[in-house]
This record gives sequence, structure tokens and C-alpha cells, in this order.
Amino acid sequence: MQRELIERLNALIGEGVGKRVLGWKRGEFFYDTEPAILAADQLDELVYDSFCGPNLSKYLIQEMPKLGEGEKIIALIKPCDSYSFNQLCTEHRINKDKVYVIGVGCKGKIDVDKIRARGITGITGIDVDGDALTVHTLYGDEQVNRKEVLLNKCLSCKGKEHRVFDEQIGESEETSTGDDRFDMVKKLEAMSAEERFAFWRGELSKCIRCNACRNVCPACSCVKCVFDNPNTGVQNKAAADDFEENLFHIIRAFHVAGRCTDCGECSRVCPQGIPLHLLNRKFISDIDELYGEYQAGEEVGQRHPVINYTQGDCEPSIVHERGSNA
Amino acid sequence: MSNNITTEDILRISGVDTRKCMFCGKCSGTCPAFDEMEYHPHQFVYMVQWGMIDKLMESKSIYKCLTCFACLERCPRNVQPAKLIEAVRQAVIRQQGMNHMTENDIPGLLEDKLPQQAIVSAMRKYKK
Amino acid sequence: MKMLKLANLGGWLSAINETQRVYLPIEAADQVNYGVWTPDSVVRLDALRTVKSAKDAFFPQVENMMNFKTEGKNVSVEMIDPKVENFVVLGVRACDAKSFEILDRVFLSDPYDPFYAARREHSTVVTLACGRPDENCFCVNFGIDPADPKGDATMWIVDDTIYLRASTEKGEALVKDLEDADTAPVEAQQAKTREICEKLPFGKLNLKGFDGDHLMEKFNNPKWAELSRACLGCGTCTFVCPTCQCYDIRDFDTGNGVQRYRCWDSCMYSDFTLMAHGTNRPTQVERFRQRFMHKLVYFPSNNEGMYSCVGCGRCLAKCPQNLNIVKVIKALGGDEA
Amino acid sequence: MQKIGVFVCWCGSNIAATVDVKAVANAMRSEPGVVFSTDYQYMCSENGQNLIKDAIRDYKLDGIVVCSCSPRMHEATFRKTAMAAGLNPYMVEIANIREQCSWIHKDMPEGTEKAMVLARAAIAKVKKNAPLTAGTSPVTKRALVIGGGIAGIQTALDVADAGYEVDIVEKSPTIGGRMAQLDKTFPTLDCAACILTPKMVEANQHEKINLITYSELENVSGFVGNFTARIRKKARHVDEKKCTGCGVCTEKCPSRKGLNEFNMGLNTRGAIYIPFAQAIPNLAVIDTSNCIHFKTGKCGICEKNCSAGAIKFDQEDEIIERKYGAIVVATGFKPIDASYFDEYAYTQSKDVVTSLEFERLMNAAGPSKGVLVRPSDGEHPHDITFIQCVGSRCSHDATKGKEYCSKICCMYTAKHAMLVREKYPDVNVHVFYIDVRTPGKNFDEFYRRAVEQYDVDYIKGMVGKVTVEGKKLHVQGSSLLSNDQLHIYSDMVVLATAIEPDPTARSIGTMLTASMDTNDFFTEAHPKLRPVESPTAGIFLSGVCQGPKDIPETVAQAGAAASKVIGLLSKNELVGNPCVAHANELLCNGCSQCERVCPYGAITYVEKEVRGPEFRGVKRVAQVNEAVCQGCGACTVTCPSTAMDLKGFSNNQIIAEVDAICR
Amino acid sequence: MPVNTEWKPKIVAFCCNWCSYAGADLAGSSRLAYPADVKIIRIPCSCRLNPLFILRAFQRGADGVILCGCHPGDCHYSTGNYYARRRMTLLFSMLNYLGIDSRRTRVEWVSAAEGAKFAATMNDFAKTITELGENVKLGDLRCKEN
Repeated sequence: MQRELIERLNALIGEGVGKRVLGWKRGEFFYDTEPAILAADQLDELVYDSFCGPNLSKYLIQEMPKLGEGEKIIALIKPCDSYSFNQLCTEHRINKDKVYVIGVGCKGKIDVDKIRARGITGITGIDVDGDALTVHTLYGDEQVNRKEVLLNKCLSCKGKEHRVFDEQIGESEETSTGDDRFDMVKKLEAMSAEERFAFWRGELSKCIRCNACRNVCPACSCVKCVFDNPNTGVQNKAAADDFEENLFHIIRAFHVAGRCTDCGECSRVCPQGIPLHLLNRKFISDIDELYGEYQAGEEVGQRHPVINYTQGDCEPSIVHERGSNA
Repeated sequence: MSNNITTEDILRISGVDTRKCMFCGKCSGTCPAFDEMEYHPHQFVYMVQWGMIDKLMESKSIYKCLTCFACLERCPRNVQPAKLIEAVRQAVIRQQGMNHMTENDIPGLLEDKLPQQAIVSAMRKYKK
Repeated sequence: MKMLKLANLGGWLSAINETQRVYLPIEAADQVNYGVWTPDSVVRLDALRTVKSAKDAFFPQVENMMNFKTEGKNVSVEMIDPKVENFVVLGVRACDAKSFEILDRVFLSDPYDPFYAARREHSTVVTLACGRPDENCFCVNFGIDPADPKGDATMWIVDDTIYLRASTEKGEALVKDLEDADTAPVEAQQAKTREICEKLPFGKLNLKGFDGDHLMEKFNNPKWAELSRACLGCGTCTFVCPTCQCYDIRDFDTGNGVQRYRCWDSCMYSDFTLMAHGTNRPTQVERFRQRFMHKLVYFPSNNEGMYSCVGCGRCLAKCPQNLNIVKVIKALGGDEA
Repeated sequence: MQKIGVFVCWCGSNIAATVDVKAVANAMRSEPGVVFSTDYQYMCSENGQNLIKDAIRDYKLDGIVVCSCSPRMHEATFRKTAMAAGLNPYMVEIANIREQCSWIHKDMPEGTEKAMVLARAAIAKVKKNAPLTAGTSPVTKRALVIGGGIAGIQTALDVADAGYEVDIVEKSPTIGGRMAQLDKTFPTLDCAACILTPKMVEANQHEKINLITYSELENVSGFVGNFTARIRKKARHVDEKKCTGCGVCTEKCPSRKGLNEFNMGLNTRGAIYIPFAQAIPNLAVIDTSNCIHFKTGKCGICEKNCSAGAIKFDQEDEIIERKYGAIVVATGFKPIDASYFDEYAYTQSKDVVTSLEFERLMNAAGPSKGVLVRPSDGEHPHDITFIQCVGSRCSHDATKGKEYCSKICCMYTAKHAMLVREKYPDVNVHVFYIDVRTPGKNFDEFYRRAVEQYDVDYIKGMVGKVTVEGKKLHVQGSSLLSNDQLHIYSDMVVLATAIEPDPTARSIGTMLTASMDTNDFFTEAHPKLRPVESPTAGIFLSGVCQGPKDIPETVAQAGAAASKVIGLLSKNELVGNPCVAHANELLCNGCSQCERVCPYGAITYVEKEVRGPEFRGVKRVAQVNEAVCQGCGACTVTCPSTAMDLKGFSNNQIIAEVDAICR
Repeated sequence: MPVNTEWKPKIVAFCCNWCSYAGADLAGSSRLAYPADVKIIRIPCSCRLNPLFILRAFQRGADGVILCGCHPGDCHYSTGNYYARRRMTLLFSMLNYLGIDSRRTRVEWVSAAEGAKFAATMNDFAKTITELGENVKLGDLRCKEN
């Protein structure tokens, strides 16, 4: 598929559709892919394989001002990334007219950290043959089933449909495990307040405030984040105590509530493995339950539930009635 | 007969909110089995609401309803009287031994023109 | 050489803990980081890399420096005296151990940092040799031997036994009561490790040209734009790095006064060293360049060729978009210089 | 460091009884930034105000805090005091130590301590205050009325009578609207044309009123006092200056395919036509979709027959762009489409008609010249059934009906029934109803007359279905009171269909950024106290566009809207509220979320060159129209980057208060 | 400064200018008492309340935060309280999810005519907060020192 893709990209550039391609390029290892913007003569560096997990749509924001009148950039967008793409279009951060979207097929992406977590270290190469992965390491070869080491976000795959594309290349496969994506949220909700508090303290106290979650998040696209702005009263470069850890994550989740497409990048990039998506999913599950099912980024121009209302909305007291305080 | 069936039971079984009814009578106006029925669709609504369940359970009206859903379709407030009637019928059927029809009744009812399907559906409808 | 059964580690730690706190790799909420040992701690000496490095022991992410108290219109200043009790940092890998030397150059030269110095002075560093280097490890490029790390004492774990060797008085004090041991198992492990090191993918990076003489050449290299393109501008690489030592000094208004504290800063951040006029590194290209120029060019040119990278591989493993120092070295290094 | 003055009021004993005012004044003196602090018996008295003025001058204060009664009471007073002493009035903060302190606490130490906290919060806030100046904007002394029905005509007449220019934009070729289609009006039964036509003529002849008929609003920009509207005046293909309205062309036109809109499509008209005899302006118009000339290039009979030479096949649409100070929405209504109700056989029989169709059938100028006949065969009907609440009060399905009561149907059905019985006593009339709703002067009396005097057969119950059986309509309905199912064989069935806002209302609402409810009725600024204003400043509501109403109510609302318009246009300039939202362009993401939550449409987005320390270039940024913004702050919380802030209640001001209170 | 050893709750009440602040004034002019622990901050509309302000209050030592606004449908700005209602519902739910007692946060709709309701609400809220005790989960220790 990679060859087909590169051929098509060459043709598109030849036709004058765009000059540059937003995609991935190969890094030092087989598993190591890097988001890249490639010109025609760099297309041989382009890679599209089972390791192209990162969501690229946010990179388009910075490309917009670089494009001249009528000029387009060609972007490779996976089905799940297309939601973020649409959401950014809704927020006028991306102009669809300036992007030629190639909907690239996706059969789930591999999380190399999950391979490491099985004690397989010193990984120097991986051969993919269907679902069978042969992992070469400094200490010998190991066999792994691809399905068992997919990125967490692939386990709650939104399906194989591209919500936006100019053309599609490659087959997609739904990789969702079929479990309810809110299972963990529900599990937490069912805990006692003390258990929940302990759980989140344990998780959030790991936060080193590296801002990776924020910076990778396609919804966190503020020109200047409140936490970087000295005039907001909340600016900080490190969480000095528990409160600031909580504050950052509560506000971040709140700011993306209704706009978060549940792309899972926040949890993917967290160096401390904090399950940040559980905060966003809490808002999503509340929104679905209280205001009707909503998927951000499904269409361009949606009015998300947090900037909408109905006269018959529930009262905030529902939280006391529903959630346990004990 | 004391059934101990309450308004709440019928509302729960049927999923109907009788308070939505504005008593316009369109259900009874549209009902093709009106003349056969002792209690008419709109009466079901207020009789359930006011707890007169026993009367409804004893009435043959529940077996006269064709379940054609015309009342449900035409009701301007989406009250769904047909579901109430079905719920009352259910309430009767749930009482042991209260089957309106048993297997033994069937041979006597058989007619050449009666489609088999009707017998099967009658069994479903009138027997647990 | 002394020895201790791995199973008896708890007992030993408990004994040390009677007089001084022990700081070592502990697992909490699925992640291994340095933490203070308690009998309930899940000790993870087997973890090759902690998420954050051991530098926290001397240079924590946040630390208070002074307090201002306000009472009506009056303000009083209270300096914080960096009083530190003796403590042990245990399980430090060779790369992290080397990072202390680099940090010492920064914090112990003029202007001398009393907070850091106090901690260094009161610490005993017990290092741990590596038996299973990872593909991302490249400490060997910086003259580090992962099989024989430096420290007040050094540990090797072979099967179910910990072998210890004291190198200083402080180290000796910790191990003196332990059983004597044969050095053969340690030597065998060292040989194996060194053999693996020969095969490491990044074992032989070409660092030629990363020095003060080629400063402008490296600085003006057009490849920085391409190298930094995918950089998110997060601080992951800097915060997991054992040698990054930049901090910001900030004030927190408590309502009744001000706490002046320092916290780690990251040159990847747009507000790093932000001044009233703005910033002189306006885009991520400059910020990205700053970080690697500092590690590979500025620092060695001021420190007799000592790079401020120890090859621990954390930034390789943790960068969300797979950018890292090895890619920089490969892109800018070697013959081109 | 700022220089803040604190003034603690005793309010006689109202405050001083439970708050140690001297202690408060003393304590505040040692607060950072406070250079003057005192107490006085009545701060709002002339002496008290002079004390404040003197202190502002003597200590060169740049902010003051008055600890006194509620700001709702005297904030305006103290702002004026500050202004008189040369201090910006928005550098004043009030600590409410009466209503929210001394009056609710009995314990002196407790009251004193709380008063100090409230004073500190006010000091903290005032330190973050910035001088604000209310903006002013000029007012264009011309009003635009959208819709030329009775509502629009009445508003226009009232505004014009006050001496202001008014333009009426009407999408059809004539003004008059729905009322012109009516035969008689309830409850007086006077002829609609007789009372409406003079108003139409008056509007046409009024020197201050300009009729722009056969025209549509394309775009509206601007804000209260300064709207600019773009109006597309569609080509009539008839020269307005030459056409005399003689009607010869309409008779000669060989095309007879166009459905007569005025008669609800019950008959046809020529491709060139005048909507009705009293149309204003009395001009012909060519319906190009049915005109043979426009379809084939041939014909041209109208042109040949027009002695005035008014036919202009090559006429083009004209764009009018004009400025207005106020806009009145009077877009009216239409009956809902009865074809959704297949149970009433509306699409199966011509003899099932809507009430508005029936109105035309009864009208002397209607398709049957006022003789009531069955549309299907022209025969005299002997039995007519009216069905009320067709599509009203219906929560079943939004496509089928409306949840609201259309309000006018009970009365017009009674009117129809009565008129039929009066003119044709041989006709049996039945009315199926759910409730008869007649709240209004002489309304119930009217309905009772229909029953008692005219012997109309009112049946409580609804019709379940209507079927066509031969020439008859079989009406099957319930009679709830007799618990019967009735079977009536009628010659005609009349459906009292619900009314809904005109379909153009939604797009006009969007253009005006005037909010609408789920039924597409315009929402009022306040349901009780501002019923004729839209929440969007400068937009007023007249007639059914705001909700179902009858003619007298419409006329009353039209007059009320006019008086609001006159009040606005009588001002030379508008003074704004300076506590409005403001977007920091450097921080703005251009995401448009704030635009979505603004109830006034005060926020627009522009592509703009922005220069800051960290960003330079063109970007999409929010702009707040200060004349339109009312300062609610919804946008500020929606904005994730805090680019949007509210003057007078800024983030930092509120945070400072929070900090001071929680200290 | 007098040192008060007995713990007293700190309660911040955000009141919209048009209904609830006026309702509080009416409570005052009707001499309806409620604890002095309640301190009111005037905001133009309930929709002006940024979740940041609530968290800030907790950080600085508040033990309870309540928002009062016009009844839904009566907002002076037509729609403000509808937005506030959604935002607060979601925020409170999130705090609850993090294990923070949701009874520390509340929204009540109080009209300008409901002085008695205002006082009753504040009495009830203060009682609830007093029962819940000091807020330790969401506070900032640095603000409690000194």
C-alpha cells in the first residue's frame, strides 16, 4: 500500500494538486515513524505502515498561513484522524479548501511500548506478516500477535469510515474490541468517592507537566494556552502541589469538552502513562447521557453541546443525585 | 376479582404517559372496533389514569381491540392508547388461569376461511 | 566485593532507613520513578530506566527558595536554609550517575547553588550496573561503561544475588556489614554486557565536529527546520533528561504572602526565558536547536569537551513524535562537520 | 502602587448597629494600596459625597471603594460623585455591607469581620479596574419593516406619523398580507377588505413610507442605529412608472396555468397578473415561469395590448442598499401544509379544504364570487364539517404538527360556521373540537351566538378519519360527551390548520442574528417586560412572527413596536454600556465558539493582520460590536484561551475578589 | 489578627446581578439571616462564571461554592443561565468523578423576588458545608500556611 500511495502522491504533485505532503517518515527503527511534511523529491522517505499512530491533523494549523492563494497541501488522514480534521475545520483552524485529503486505510496501529511491556526489550526490528509480528531484539527474536499490541486508541476504533476525504487509498478495518469505551469510566463512577480520589491522586501525581498531552491534542489548539499566559493567574511551568495538578487537568478537559473527538493522543503521548483520556471520556459520557449522543468532528459546522442548550436540560443537582459522594 | 393491578403497573408495562392526553377523542374517533367495545380507546386512557383497572380487565373490550394502531398513529399527543390496551390485556394474561383462550377452544373455532396465521396470533395474544 | 540475596534487599534497606532515607526506583500507578523507600514500596531495581531520571534526588522539579510574608503594608523576607539530612540514592544506572558529574559542573561552579550542593554533600550514591541494555541505549558513546558504573558504591544483580563494591567511605559504611563475595559472577555479567554494547545500534555514533570550533556551522545548518518540524514543543524530553538543568524562578501569591520557588523549565517551551521584549527563539526551530546545540556544542565547548548527554535513551523512548538527539547527531554529525 | 480611598458608611444605624464602622475604616487603612480611609454617617448625602470628592482631589485617588448599601441602590450615585471629582466613574467599587452584611447579622464582631472581608474584596477588585468610557454611535433615522401585512403596515404608519422615514420590504407583489385574503373578521364580522384597504392606501400615499414590494432581503449587516440592508427588488418586467394598473394585459394573457396565490391556488390567473383588485401598488407583474414569452420567446400579447408601453421583458433585478437605524420584523405566518394529514383526505378530495381556502370560497372576490360551492363539482353543499386543531397542540411528530395552540382557529371556525348558517340556513354545520378557547373581548359571546343563535352543531371530540365515499365525505369521529362514534356524511370538510411562521423567517432571523425558538417564532428580549423587542438590539417584533395572535393583538403589538422604534430613532446617538466584552486579538484562536453563544450577535470574525511579540501575520479574530454587546459574559467562559474578557467584570477582577474573600 | 481556632467554613456565592444579587438584597432588607460565612461576588450573569473561578476559590481555601442565577427562561440575557447550567453540570460531575464531594458545589436559581429562598438556600448550603467539614481535597496547602 505504501508504494501505491507514493505513486499516487507523485501523480498528484505532478498534476499540480499540491506541492507538499503531510505524512510520516521512517525514523531510526522500524517502529519509529515521525510526522513529516515532504516535498516531491522527499517522497521516497514517506512511510505508511502499522506504526503510523500519530494524529496528523493538528499539524495542518501551522501550514495554513504558509499556503498561497489557491494552493493546497496534501494530507494523509486516517479514519479516526478525520474527526479531528473536521473539528478543526469547524473551528476555522483549518480551511478544507486548502487541503487535499487522502483518506488512508487503517487496520490498527501498533504500540511498541506494549511490546516492551511484555518484557521484550532491545528491539531492533519488527517483521509484520498479517497478525504475526516477529520482533528482533538484541537478545533474540520474539513472536507477538499484532492484535494484542495495538494502540489503546485502536481498541475503541471509531470505524473505518473517513469523515472527510478527497480520495481514499487502502483498505480499513475496524479494530474495536467491542467493549464499551466507557467501561473504565463506569468502573470509576461505581467506586466510592475515596477510591476515586485515591485513583486520580495516584495518576495525576505522576504528572510532570511536560504538556505533551496538551500540545499533541488537536482540540488544544489555542494560540496561547491559559497555562502559559502570565495574565491568567494560573500560569505555571510545573505543578507545585496537588491542587495545580488537578487544576491543569480539570481545566484542560473542560476546555476541550464537546470538542474532544476521543482521538486518544493525550494518553498515547503521556510519558508517565496517565490515562488522561478517562477525563475526556467522562465529559463525553456525561454529554451523551445528559444532552444526547454526540460525536465531535462527525460533520463540519456542528454546534457542540457545551455551547448549546435546551430549555429542558437537567439541573446540575443531577450530579448529587446520580454520583456517589460516599 | 381483586387483581391488585395498579395504574403504575399498567403505565410501566405500556410505557405510556397518560398525563400527555388532552382528551380530544381522536383515538376513539379513528377506532375501527369502536362499536364492538364497551370501553373505547380514550376511556382506557382516563380509566387507567384514574385507577379503574379492574373494570378494564373484566371488560371484553380488551379482546375487541384489533391492535391496528390507528389510535396510536393518529394521536396528536403521542399517548399510544393501543399500548395501554395491550398492557391491560397483559395484566389479565399474567394472572394464572385467566387465559381468554385455551388450546381446547381452537377446534371449535376453526373455519375454512380462517387463515392459520390468525389462529397462531390469537394464541399469542390471548394466552400466556 | 560484598553480596546480598535479592530476597534480603528489604531487610538491608530497612536497616539503612533507620538512619537515612533511601531514594530508589519504585513503581507507583504502573510507572517506575525514583521515590522514597517505605516498607510498602514496590522496588523495581530491574527497571532499566525510570521515567524521570535520578537527578530529582538533587534537583527536584519544584523547590521553595524563600518566603515573603505580608502583614498589612509590611513585608518580611524569610530565606530558606537548605538543611538536608543524609540520604542514599540507590539503583542509579551508569548514565544517570554520569549525569551527576554534568550537573555538578553547573550547580557547583560559580554561582554556587546551595540547595543542590547541600543535597550532593549529604548523599550516598549507590549505582547499579546494567545487564540488559536496550536498543535505545547509547551511553557508550560518552565514555560510560554500563557494566561498571561509578558511585560511592556499585551494585550488580546476577540472578538472585546483589553484588556490591564500595568505592568511597560513604559507600563502605553502607556495605561493611554484608557478606563477602566472589567477583566471578560479576565479571561474567560485565563481559556479556560489554559484548551487547558492541552490538548496540547506536553504539558508535560519530560525534566529530560537535565542538566549539564548529559552533556557527552547526548553528546555521539548514537541517534544523526539517529536524524540528514534528516537534510539539512539549517538555517531555527535557523533563525526563538526566542532564537538563534549566529552571525558572516564580512567585506564588498565597494570599498572605509570596512563596518564591524554582521549578524546572524547558527550552522547548515558547515562554522559556521569556522577557519583556518577547523571545528571541520565536519558533520551535530555534527552541529545538537550542536544546541540542546546548547538549552537543555549547556545553562541551565550555567544559573541556564534556557533552551534556549521557545516552540514557529516555528522550528516544518518550518523545511523542519520535524526535531525538540521535537523529540530530546523525543528521548533523560526521563528515559534514 | 495605586492610591485607593475607602469610605465606610454608617447608614445611620442601619450599618453601624452591627458593623463597627470605625474598626473597618481603620483596618482598611493598613491595606496595601489604601492611602485614605474614613467613615461617615450617610455617605450618599451631599456632605458624604463632598467628603469623597475632596478625598479624591486631596489624595489624588485613582480608585475608591464605598462600603455602604447595595450597588443596586447607590452605585450610580457614587459613580457620578467620582466623575464630578475628575475620577473615571468605573474606578468605583461598592462593598455591600448593608443588605448583605449588617442587616442579616446580629453579632457585631461577626458583622465587622465580614464587612472587612467584603471591603478587602472590593479593594482587590478596584485595583484591577480600568477606566472605562461608554462608546457612542450615531443613529440613522430610518426604519426598515420586513413584511407588508397588517403588522408591517401598522408599524410603518405609526413610525412614519412620528416623522421618520420607513421602508417596507414585501416579498409578494402587493402589500396586505394574510389579512387581505380574509373575508370577514371576528368577532365583529366586519369585512376585512373594508378595514384593511384604507390602511394600505394610507401606507402607499404616506410621504414618509416607501414600499419596496416584490423584493427580498438579501443581507443585513451593522448593529443598532447603524444597520445596512441589501434588498433585491425582483424584476416585475413591468415598468412601475408607466403601468396604470388598468388590467387589460391580465385579461389578454393567453397563459392560464399559474395558480392564483391570492385565492390559495383554488383557481388560476394569467402569467401577467395583478394579485387582486385592491392590490397596492396596483401594478401588473409577470410570472416568468408561466409566461409564454419567457419560455418560447414568442407571444408578447401583453406588450402589444399595453397602451402605456409598460411591459419590459428585459427588466432586471435591482439591488437596493440602504442604511437603517431600526428593523422591525413583521414576517407573519402561513397555514401549515394540510397534506400531512392523510386521515382527513385533504389530498384525496377537493372538497376537503383548509380554513384559509374556505375564506376565499366565501369571499365575493374569490374563485366562486362568494357563492359557497363544492370545489369538486360546483354544487351547493348541504352538510359541512369543520375540524379544529388540525396540527395544533400536537406533540406526536414535529413534521406533522405544532405543539402550540394556534390561538385564532376557534374563533375563525366559529365565524365560518356562523357565516355559513347565516347565508345558507339549509346547510348543516358540525364542528369537532377538543376545547373551544375564547379568551378575548366578546369572544365567548361570539362563540355562544354560533351555537345558540345559529344552531351550529358543536361536537366535543375529534375526527379520526375522513374517507371519500361517492360524492360524500364520510367523517368518522368521536363524540366524547355521548361516548359515541359518529359517522357523518358531509359535502365539505374544513380543516382549521395550525399556523406557523412564514418560511422566510428563519433566514431573516439568521441575517439579523435575532434569536428564534424551536418553532421559528422570534424570541422576545423578555417574555413579560420587553415583548416587542428582540434580544438583538435594534430589532423589533411585530405580529405573528413572534407568536400566534389575532388582528387586534397584531395591531396593538405593531403600535408597540413602532413606539420602541420611535424611541430609538428620536436619539441622535446611542450611549453604550462600557462593561462589554473585548477580544484580545493576540490570544484569539478564531474558533467562533463565542459567536455561537452570543445572544445578541455582537461578535463577528474578521481576517486581520495582528502584530504581537509572539505572533505576526494575518489571522481570524473575533470582534465585539460594543454597541450591541450587553455584557453578559457568556463568550468569556466559552473562550478557552481567555482572549475574550469582560470589561468591568474581568477575569482578573473576579479572581482578585475570590482571592480576597478566601484569604 | 485574632486567631480563631474554631473552624468556620468559607463559602463563596456567585450571584447574577439581575436576579440573585437582587434576591440577596431582598433577603437583607427583609432581615432574613444566614451565616456570615457566605460572601457574595456579583457577576453580570450566571454564564459569566468560569470554572476557573470555582477552582480558584477552592484553591484559596473555600469550602463550598454556590452559583445563583435567574430561573431558566428568565435570564436577563435570555440564554445565559442555560449555558451556565450545562457548564456547571459538567464541571460538578467532573469534580465528583475526581472524588471531590459534589455537595461542595451547588447551583440554585433565585429570582429577585425570592429573598426568602436566597436566605434559606444559604442556610442550607452553609449547613451542608459545615457538616462536610474543611475542604482538604481541593485546597492548596501553600494558601493555608502563614
